[in-house]
Amino acid sequence: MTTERRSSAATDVDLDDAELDRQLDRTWAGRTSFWGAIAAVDHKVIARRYIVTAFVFLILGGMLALAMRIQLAQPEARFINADRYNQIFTMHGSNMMFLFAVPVMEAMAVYLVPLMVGTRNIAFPRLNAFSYWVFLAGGILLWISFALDTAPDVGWFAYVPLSGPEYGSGKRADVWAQMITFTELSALAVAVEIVVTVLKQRAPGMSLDRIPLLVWSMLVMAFVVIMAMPAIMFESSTLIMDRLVGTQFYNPAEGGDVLLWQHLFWFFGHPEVYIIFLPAVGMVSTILPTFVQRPIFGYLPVVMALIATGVLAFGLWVHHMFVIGLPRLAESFFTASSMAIAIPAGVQIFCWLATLWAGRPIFKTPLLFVIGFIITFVIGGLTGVMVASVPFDAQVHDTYFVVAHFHYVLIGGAVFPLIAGIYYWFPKMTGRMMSERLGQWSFWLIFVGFNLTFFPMHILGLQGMPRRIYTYQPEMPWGGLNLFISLSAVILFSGFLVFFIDVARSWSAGRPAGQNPWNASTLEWAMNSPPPPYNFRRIPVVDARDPLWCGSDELPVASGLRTDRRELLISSVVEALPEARESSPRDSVWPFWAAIATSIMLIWSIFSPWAIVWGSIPIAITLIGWFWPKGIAEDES
Amino acid sequence: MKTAAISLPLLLLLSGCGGVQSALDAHGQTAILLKSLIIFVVATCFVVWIIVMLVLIWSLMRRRDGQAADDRSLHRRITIAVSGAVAATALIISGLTIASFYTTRGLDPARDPDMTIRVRAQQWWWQFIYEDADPAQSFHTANEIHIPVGKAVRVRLESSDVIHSFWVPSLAGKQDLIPGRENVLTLRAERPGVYRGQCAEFCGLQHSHMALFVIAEDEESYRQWASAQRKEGLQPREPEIVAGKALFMARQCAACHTIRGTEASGTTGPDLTHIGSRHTIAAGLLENTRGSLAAWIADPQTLKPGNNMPIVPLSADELRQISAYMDSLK
Amino acid sequence: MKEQPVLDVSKLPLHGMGIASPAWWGTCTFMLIEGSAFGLAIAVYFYLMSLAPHWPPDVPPPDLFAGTCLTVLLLASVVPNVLVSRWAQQRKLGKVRIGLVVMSLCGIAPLALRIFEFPAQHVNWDESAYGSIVWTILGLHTVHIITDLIDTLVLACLMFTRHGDNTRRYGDVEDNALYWNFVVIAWLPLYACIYWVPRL
Amino acid sequence: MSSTVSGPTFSGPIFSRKAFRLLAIAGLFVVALAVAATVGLLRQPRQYRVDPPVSAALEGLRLMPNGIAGSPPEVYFALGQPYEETAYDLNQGKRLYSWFGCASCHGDGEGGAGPSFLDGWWLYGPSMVSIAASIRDGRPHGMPAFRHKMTIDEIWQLAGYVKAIGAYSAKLTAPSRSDDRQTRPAENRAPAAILFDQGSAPVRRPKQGPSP
Repeated sequence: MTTERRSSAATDVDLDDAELDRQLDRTWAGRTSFWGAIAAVDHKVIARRYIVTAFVFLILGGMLALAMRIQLAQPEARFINADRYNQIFTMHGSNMMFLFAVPVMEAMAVYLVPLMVGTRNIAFPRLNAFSYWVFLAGGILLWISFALDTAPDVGWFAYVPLSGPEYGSGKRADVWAQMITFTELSALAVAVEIVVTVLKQRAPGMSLDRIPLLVWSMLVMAFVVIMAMPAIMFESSTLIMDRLVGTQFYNPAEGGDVLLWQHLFWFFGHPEVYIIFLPAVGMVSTILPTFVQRPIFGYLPVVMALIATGVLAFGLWVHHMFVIGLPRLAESFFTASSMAIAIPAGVQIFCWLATLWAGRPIFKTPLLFVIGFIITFVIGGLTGVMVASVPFDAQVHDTYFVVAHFHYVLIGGAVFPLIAGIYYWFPKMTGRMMSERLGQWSFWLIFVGFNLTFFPMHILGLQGMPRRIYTYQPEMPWGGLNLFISLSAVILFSGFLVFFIDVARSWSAGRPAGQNPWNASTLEWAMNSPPPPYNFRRIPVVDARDPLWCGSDELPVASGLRTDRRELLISSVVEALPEARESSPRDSVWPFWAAIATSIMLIWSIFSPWAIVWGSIPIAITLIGWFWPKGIAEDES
Repeated sequence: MKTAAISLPLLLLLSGCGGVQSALDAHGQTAILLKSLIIFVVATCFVVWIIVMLVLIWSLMRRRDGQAADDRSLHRRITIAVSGAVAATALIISGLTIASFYTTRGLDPARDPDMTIRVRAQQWWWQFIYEDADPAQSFHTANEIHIPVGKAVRVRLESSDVIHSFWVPSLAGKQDLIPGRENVLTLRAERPGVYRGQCAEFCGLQHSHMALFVIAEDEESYRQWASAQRKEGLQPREPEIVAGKALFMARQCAACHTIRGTEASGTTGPDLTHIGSRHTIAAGLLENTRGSLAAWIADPQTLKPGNNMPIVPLSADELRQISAYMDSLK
Repeated sequence: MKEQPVLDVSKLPLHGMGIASPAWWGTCTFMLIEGSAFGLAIAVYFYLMSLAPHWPPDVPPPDLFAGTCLTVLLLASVVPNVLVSRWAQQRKLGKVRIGLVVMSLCGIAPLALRIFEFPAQHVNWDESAYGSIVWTILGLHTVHIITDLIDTLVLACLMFTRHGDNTRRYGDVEDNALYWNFVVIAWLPLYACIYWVPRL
Repeated sequence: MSSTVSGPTFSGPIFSRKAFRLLAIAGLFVVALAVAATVGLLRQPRQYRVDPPVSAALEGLRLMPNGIAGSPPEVYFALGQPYEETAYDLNQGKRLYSWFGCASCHGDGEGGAGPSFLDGWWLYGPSMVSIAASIRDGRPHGMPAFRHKMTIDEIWQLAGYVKAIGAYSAKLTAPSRSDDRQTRPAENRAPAAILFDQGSAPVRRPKQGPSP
């Protein structure tokens, strides 16, 4: 059956490049209308939406941070009242974790992984589109609730009983819990796509030991998502059930337990940090070699360290609960395991330093951010070692010391590499370079502003200032440092402002970038910038870890894929030997409708348990529409 | 700039200066132990950071003349350096773990404490119950405790609503108060003084205004204070105060507050039997003066929005009388 | 960059089966996600059990009849399931059609039994944490049965249309069978947990 | 390996970017409009502090001569009937219910020495005014007056809560279960409707043993 079809179908074998580009473009490009945009499934389009949306949430979250800094600049300020402040810090945390950090890292994966492994689209592109719409709905839900003064006010950790049925009146905690469901649903969907893309869609010859380090980090991140996110989804659902239908999970009087919440939350919450951090170190391991023009030192140890981090991530959740009165044995175990995570982190840092030492650094903006990352992340890592000690933590837990620590880890350790990554891949995504001058400005402003803002918080914490307080009394000796921090925050914000101005300007007026402006080694630089909808004219064949640094001017490729349907190559898991030609789904509006149906069901279920029953019907209908074969070329086999 | 930013906390650490509520201003047995651990760990980490930064600067700035001599031997040398660094990391980490472990061992709650205080944390104040084998000798107070210097005081921690955390940094590390569970903490003040503490686990709207004071004093003063606290509320003689007492009983106040020796026996709010003897009111919000008492009674919802004390409509005279009565309850 | 063809893939099949199919890997990944969720539910069950002075608290252990029947039924359904999967591998349209109809019935029958399982617990979801967790476990598993049932029904309909005789569909049938095996296997620890742990 | 000049541009990403911009602008506009509209209409911050003049006006319950039914003061409508509608006030009412010992006569709503709130029978009518009046002024046969124990806004909060326990269709804003022993479904599950359907007997007898 397939033999006749194949002979009649159009393949790329005897076409010249221009004709091939034309035919591929016709097959892969999306429609330009409004509904065409809604129906898009191109991983680059989706990822760009994800990134832009996540950065919008970053700006909004940053505004909240600024508002909190204004409030805290002086004792007993009345700029924001207690109720609003509690909403704001909850929003800031939830927004930054669930609507910015995780989505933006996954979005970078969605953009880069298919390009780096040499395929034409991510696995399950419609699921990808669905995940974006669901994520957007979750974000809008949270921010509308904030506008309506019904935003969650229980902290991004939402400890029961404060968030539980008795003390969390109204729907505020439910909004938080359901926002979690939205974002985790999208995160899980993306994780599935990344795993399958990395395992099955690599270019021929890209065996496991030739995968770019960014892809390795994204693969480990995806597995951490898969293992960790079910915990928080289970938890947010049980919270809503406790609040809506009266289950007793967190009611000590009926056999429940409030600490169950904390165990479940941190079983997810600690890996969450690595979900954000692993992609960031992957970016560092990718950017650094380019700017020293030398392959990374110690590829294998770095991969091992990534995997070890992913595994260890699940063994140290209890260090967030060191003051709940645990048995000593458990405390000692979790101290040791929390300390142990420093070893894989150390391995990576030493490998980066060795790479820097052995190469010749080119001080462009991305490298500056990477160096800033190393400086600040080492501080964050060392303070992490400090809080891993139970007795040390007894004094600094839930103080500004911890606030300083995790901002060093999350901003220094993840946002710096992310900005480095934006500077680095912006030319690929838009075809235009960002400004080097503004880049340097933004680096120095962000770096200096960041350290001036967050370093003094360590001292405040040791001086006894607890977290999550909307104000403090004039007799406390915290006023001066708080004012200093608030003023420094302005420097930090101006740095981000310069960055965003640079992005906006460069997007429309930047210098054209060309294929490989940085002379980098990975596959995403082998095509035009921005990449065409089909990514690769012909799928590359890989025979080295750094395919573009082989000294040859020619890229070995595979030919024989069809051009009349969306087709890509499936390869084996370990050796990446070609196994099959697989079709990739066409654009479809069904994921959008499915996301709408899912959103309706999820939001409705805050108010009535019957939403699960009746709301599932539209979801089932949209899913059937999504998967029902349309008798098109992609359906052939 | 970096060095300045780094050396600043070190200076602070070394000078040991802290403030009214600081982990570095240690006066309790536990806190002193923790402070030495903190200094040890921070100093170690500081040295590590400096070394890493020196290597970073060297890697970035070193002169690179021509081609690397022998790539193979270079690679071997780097491998040795990196392995050595990883091994050093492992060693330091183990050292810190062991230090942490031994500090933890020194922190175990005292087996036979000299006295026991039960804490019931509520949104947003602290109820303290001084327990005694003789129930008649036990008494309640709020937001302020006195302890004798040099005695091991067991604090039994309970919560009556959400999770709170008991933290008096100058005396000991923090410990959570969890509904449905009981935790224990031992306080042992080595020097007399007034130590401020604060709730350290987010507990809702007025989490920021949930402070407590521990007053450590010599045995004799403590005994005097305790016997004064066991007494019933003073019977007023001055007409203004008598009127204040009558008002207190007639109006909404008595439904939520207890004043032992009167018919006021509400339990929703703090025990006011000896309110006049406390240093602050409203969980550390205001210094305890007649003026601040009057301001608090007149409009608690402006001073601490969302707390559980309603605005009781009172005329100016009534306010003066009630605050005089409160002030008289030494 | 100039391209130099070094590999011709035009002889490869247009769709891979089994581990050459992304859908198979996708199914496995989803099973991993849901397996984590079931694992967590069990962990929560034991956590709550470790806190309770008696287990189950104040109620007799659940009646075995409905749950055991359901377990036997689920285990029995593995036989036609494996057969359907094998027929799909051999691309036997007629047999696959019949098999899917049978599997649809095999999906409906446990639901009927499941209705009796809830009252057999002697506890409501809102009476105690014990009630909450057993209802949640049962509910979670029921959702999986329903999901797979709907998938089976839709596939069954699909196999009777012109889209049926397609390698891709056979692959779907295999993945669906794989998922049903997962639903059955996941039930066994849940069954042991709900029905036998309280009797220990 | 020098970088080459950008090749021919492809229609795909540029078109989709345009469409994306259009979509983004349209989306943002719609969202902004929706937010602006709803914020204006719905934003309802929690009221922690009732102004003394307002609370004085809340005292003006106008009851019929027989003490049953009547009309609430104008200010109650001016405030937007918060005590019956907003989750925060209902929840506060629930806490007052336990703090002021209502359960000692009325149980969890099932009654005891005092009447039940769940049986659909209101001795003095189901209106807010008469419930508030019962609490404030007391009623014959044992209901004490709480005039001197609670402030008037607390009385209104409590009245709103008491009405919510006995409601036949649960409000979305009604309180959820408490972290305590359970004797009946929570207020947001319309216990009165459930119990009334079952012949006004409690679904489950309270368990033995002291409540924490």
